[in-house]
Amino acid sequence: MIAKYRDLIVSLACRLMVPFMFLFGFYVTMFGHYGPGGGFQGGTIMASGVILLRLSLGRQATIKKFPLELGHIVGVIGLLIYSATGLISILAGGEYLNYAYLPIPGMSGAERQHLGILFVEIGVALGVFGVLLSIFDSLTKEG
Amino acid sequence: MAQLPAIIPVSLLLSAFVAFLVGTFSRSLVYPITLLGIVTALVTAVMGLIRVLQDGAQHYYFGGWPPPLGIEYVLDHLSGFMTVLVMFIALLSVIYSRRSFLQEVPEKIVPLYSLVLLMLAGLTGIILTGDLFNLYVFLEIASLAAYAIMAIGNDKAPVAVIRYVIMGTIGACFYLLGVGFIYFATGSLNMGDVARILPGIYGSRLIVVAMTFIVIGMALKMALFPLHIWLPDVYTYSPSAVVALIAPIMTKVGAYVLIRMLVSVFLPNYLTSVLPVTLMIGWLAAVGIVAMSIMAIAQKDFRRMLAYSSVAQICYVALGIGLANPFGLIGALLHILNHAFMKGCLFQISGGIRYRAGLWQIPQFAGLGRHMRWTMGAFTVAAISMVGIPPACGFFSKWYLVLGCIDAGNWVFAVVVVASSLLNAVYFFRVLEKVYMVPSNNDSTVTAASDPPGEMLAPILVLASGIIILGVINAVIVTQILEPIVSLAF
Amino acid sequence: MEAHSSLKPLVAVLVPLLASLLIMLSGKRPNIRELWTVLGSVAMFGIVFSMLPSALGSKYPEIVLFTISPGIALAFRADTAGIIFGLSASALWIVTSIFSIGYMRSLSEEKQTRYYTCFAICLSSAMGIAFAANLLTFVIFYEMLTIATYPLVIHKESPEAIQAGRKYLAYLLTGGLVLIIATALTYKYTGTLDFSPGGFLSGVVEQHNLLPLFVLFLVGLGMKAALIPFHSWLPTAMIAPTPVSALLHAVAVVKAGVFGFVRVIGFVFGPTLFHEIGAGNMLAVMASITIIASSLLAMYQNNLKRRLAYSTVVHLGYILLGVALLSPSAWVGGLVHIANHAAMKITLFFCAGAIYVKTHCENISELDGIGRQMPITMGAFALVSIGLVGMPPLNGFISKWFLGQGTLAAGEGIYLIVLLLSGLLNAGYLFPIVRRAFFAQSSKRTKFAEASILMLAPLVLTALISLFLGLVPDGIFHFYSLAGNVATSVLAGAGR
Amino acid sequence: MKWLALFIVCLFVAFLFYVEVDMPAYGDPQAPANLHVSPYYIQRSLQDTETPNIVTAILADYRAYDTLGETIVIFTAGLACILLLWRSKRDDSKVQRPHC
Amino acid sequence: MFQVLLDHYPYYLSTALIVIGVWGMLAKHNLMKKVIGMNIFQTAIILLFISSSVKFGATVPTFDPKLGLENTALYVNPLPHVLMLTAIVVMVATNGVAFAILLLIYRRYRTLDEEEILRRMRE
Repeated sequence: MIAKYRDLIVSLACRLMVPFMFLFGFYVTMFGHYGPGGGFQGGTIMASGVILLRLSLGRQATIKKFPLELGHIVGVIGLLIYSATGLISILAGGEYLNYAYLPIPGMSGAERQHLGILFVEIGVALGVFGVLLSIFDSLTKEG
Repeated sequence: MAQLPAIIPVSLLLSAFVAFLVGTFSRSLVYPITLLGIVTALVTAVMGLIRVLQDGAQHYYFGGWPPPLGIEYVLDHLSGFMTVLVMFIALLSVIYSRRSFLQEVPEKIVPLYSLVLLMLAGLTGIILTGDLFNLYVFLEIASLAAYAIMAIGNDKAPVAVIRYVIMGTIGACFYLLGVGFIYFATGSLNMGDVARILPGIYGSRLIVVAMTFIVIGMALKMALFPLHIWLPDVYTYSPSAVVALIAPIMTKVGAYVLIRMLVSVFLPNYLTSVLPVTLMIGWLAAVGIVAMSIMAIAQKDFRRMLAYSSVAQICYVALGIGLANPFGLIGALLHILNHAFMKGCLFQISGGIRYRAGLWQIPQFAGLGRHMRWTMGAFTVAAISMVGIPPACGFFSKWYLVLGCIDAGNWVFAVVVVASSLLNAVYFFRVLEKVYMVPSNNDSTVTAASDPPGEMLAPILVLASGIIILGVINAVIVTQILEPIVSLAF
Repeated sequence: MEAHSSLKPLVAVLVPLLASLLIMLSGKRPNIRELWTVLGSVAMFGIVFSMLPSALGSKYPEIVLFTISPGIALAFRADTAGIIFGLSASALWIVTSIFSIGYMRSLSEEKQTRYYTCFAICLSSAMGIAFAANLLTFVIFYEMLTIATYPLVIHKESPEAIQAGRKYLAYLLTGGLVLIIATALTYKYTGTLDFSPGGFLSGVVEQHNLLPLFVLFLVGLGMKAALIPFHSWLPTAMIAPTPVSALLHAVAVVKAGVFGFVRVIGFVFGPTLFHEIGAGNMLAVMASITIIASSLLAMYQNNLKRRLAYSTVVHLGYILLGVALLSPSAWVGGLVHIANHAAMKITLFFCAGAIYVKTHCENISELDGIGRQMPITMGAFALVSIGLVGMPPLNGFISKWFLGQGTLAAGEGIYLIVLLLSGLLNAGYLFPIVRRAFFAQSSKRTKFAEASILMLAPLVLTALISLFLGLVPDGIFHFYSLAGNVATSVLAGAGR
Repeated sequence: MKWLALFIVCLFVAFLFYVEVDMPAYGDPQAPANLHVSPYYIQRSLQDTETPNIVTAILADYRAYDTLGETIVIFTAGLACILLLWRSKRDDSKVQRPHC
Repeated sequence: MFQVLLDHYPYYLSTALIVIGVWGMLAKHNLMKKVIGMNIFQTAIILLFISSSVKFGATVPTFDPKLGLENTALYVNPLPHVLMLTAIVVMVATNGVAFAILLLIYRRYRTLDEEEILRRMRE
């Protein structure tokens, strides 16, 4: 069990940092189209935010905000988003993950591809965030 | 219908996610969802195979990007055959596994079954993909899931599995290196594309080394002698149901990748001319068959004996590949099929014995034949097939292998194939004597034992009857499915 | 020879299988179980016998099932040679099943269901061997026979029985595997495996490949045919219950090996080729060595069944000698001897079984004066041993007469001497038993009667059959003309 | 064991040095890997997917299935950790029943 | 010869790393060190791939209006980066599983030394 780190500065600084880390992670995810970045990087950064909280405030304090099951659920949801994007394009008559078939009115094929990439990146971000969190939680449970 | 190749792994993946998501709320729903996913995949695979038999190979472009841009799935005779085989064995093993999981690890079935589904998805992905790197990714999915579900079990299992992890990772990395070299040399990752480019640059050292690395990596994954050292411990200490699921199919997929590389990436004439790698595989296999059969004779633990014998049987497959001639390849493929049935049956039987009597050691089996009639009848069938007595299917793969050896004019291999079945006879008839002849010394565990519940017995019997049926209809399989593959290669 | 499609050969193979199934299912109720056995044997005999006329008219019932390997089908053809083997085996199965009912009941053995089941499976595979139309089918049933006999050999389940079983498996599995290699080699050379009179190897294969091929066949089949030096499993396997020794180790199993030689020499190699590669002399020499050596060995056996086993080896040697000599009359003699020896030797084993049941004596030294207690049994024994020595009026004389003619026709007089000498040796190891039984003074005064009718009737019947075949060689079963057909169809053109 | 390891490592070194002589020179724009498929990606990805970042375009569109696979890999790892490490309700002694 | 070395030095560096990793995996007795060796091995492979994508005088594979798209020699080869992103994640996942198993072992044997554990297993 990770105990609370008995130092006001550390805990405060971490608390202050975490929202910005989340923001930055979200930014990195979204910016993936235009520069270095993408789902993995973003998801990892967000996960590291929660992990930082867990390390600094101790598990008990954070478990209410971020329960242990949160990791799995979010991870699975991310993966479902990803595979659903593929399935939708199957249902729309294209191949798996063929974003050109995403049923979005008033868009050219390329734009749909663009959007599909966005969905996928979000799915990846959520998935990586959740799964990394749950890996950390599992590894830090004491046996 | 055109979506068939994609649906097979995707249905498994989705059912894995759903099973996990639902399982966190109600545990009882996990098993039905798992079964549903596997049945869907099996039905799809069968439909795909029929489609292939009717009108040739199917190509599926993910995201609609034609190769070499995108990732391609190839559903041809080889992959269709392997998919159906893997999914069929998986279905039986999963039906079998429920009771034994409920007995051994009842509180873990939610992640357990999701991992089983993920592993199957990985295996089908490996089999279906036509892209070298995609194969690596799915190889890792299958391997990671396998590590995980094997590491539960008694307290020796993790130690055995960590060695498996290390060996397996080395194997995967070797494969990745090989793919890398191929990529540096050709600039493409698509198997068909690479096969088109390669003949121009066969001279390049990159290709030679790439193939060597891929072969070594796959040899590690399929536990080819002498790289098998991780296997016996793992098969001995893991939960019986998990072994019954993994043993028949996991190593076979490694062999499949080897065959796939042989027939659709490096063309066999190259293998035989530039680099005698197949010959090396063949000799390793020949030594391995004898050595591992002798090791199996030396074992007292039933599962350990089976583990060593499966190493020996994998060596049969490798021998068939190493012969690099049509009959040899037919023998190898047929033996992949037959051995999946035989070993599935045998490991399920060992699990059944453990479930009812809690016995592992062969000397303790005395008199089980009276109390577990059906199970032991199935064991007799499987054992006779392992020895290679007609009409059981084991005889026919041996028959083709011998034909292959003679075609290659390689008498040592022929003698090895034949002599090893005598060794099989030694260690299986030893068990049979124990089970049937030696009168039970009336210890309560044996006399109390009875046939396992129908849920576990049914798969055993299905596999046992399958052994005979395969033996009878083997010519159909050979002419309909295997010969097109061989004609693809030679 | 023309073949017409017919289900009969297949049925002949399936009937015993069906019987074995029924036996297994009715394991709880002995009477029904043994009823199935008898019914199965009678039915099978009926079918095989019904194929006799068409075989005599050399119109062979044939059936081709699905292919089991590219270019090779699972096919059965009841040609004359097959009929000889199948007829003798199936006819003797009836008497044996009756005998074994008596034997098993009076000894109240364990695991009788397994016994009868495996027995039926053995007969089914014997039929498969007899009627196999190509080499692969032959091999398949050959292997099945090996495995199906194993439970019978270890029936007693005593340690030495299990040892005997191991020895049996070691020899016969090795033989079967060598046979598989030989078959595969033949397939590679010719691309076909269908038996055809006069052989299909000639002209296709280079000469220098043929002798090694034959040596493989020799090992593969010699193991089952108990050819010296591959014979030592047979005496050991005598630990099995007497009916098993009677039918399987005098008729079905070992004769399957010999019959394999007939197939390979006559229908795969073809006599001409066989003689050219010099395999004929090789086999003949090995056969004569077998004859002489095992006759001598037989003399030193004190255990009755072991002595009979060695005598079996001797007579298998006769058959092989006749087959190896490649002259028509030698073939006739050899083929006829398959049936004749079966009839005679089964009688002797029945006698041994009857004696064992009543007295639990296995050794010849304990048989003093037993002839006075069991006159009918020992009478049959005496009569048949005359036949085995090769004296008229029993059928042993017939086959030996043709063999002798064959040796001369083949211009190999030396083998005639072998035959005559072995006749004396036969007398040397069989007559002492009779003498002890009738004339020696019994040490123990215990009185015991004949065995039960279930055992007495079969052995008397078989003894009479041997006598009948001696007086009317071409009697009911037409073995003589069948053998003649085979000899002419095989040796046509191979003028020797 | 050490010596075997040493031997294997030496073998490895030999292999890699043997091969790397034939590798395309470092930073060579004319290397085959730079000529066969990647030019298409570089030139077409913008108009195919309206995504300036070519890596992202390949990652999430051309080879999206790989990315799905890799997400599943890490999901598998998470499941594995849960399976192996989460405390079971009942005590372990019953889980490891006597064997052999 | 020297020219060859000069042309390929990054490959030789990654080779050295690979060898270190393999040595760690094969020769070390501590399971943790084996896992670390595994990491080094995978990282080295990743470096090998990435270094193969380099083109002298090229920039990151992101469309730059100033450079245009005609001359592909101006952007480094993007494909290895993609592959290696995947490979990195695979590596992380493998580590996760390996650590989980190591934890299990440590809980049961209170050590990670292979010899020691194998000795305990035999008892």
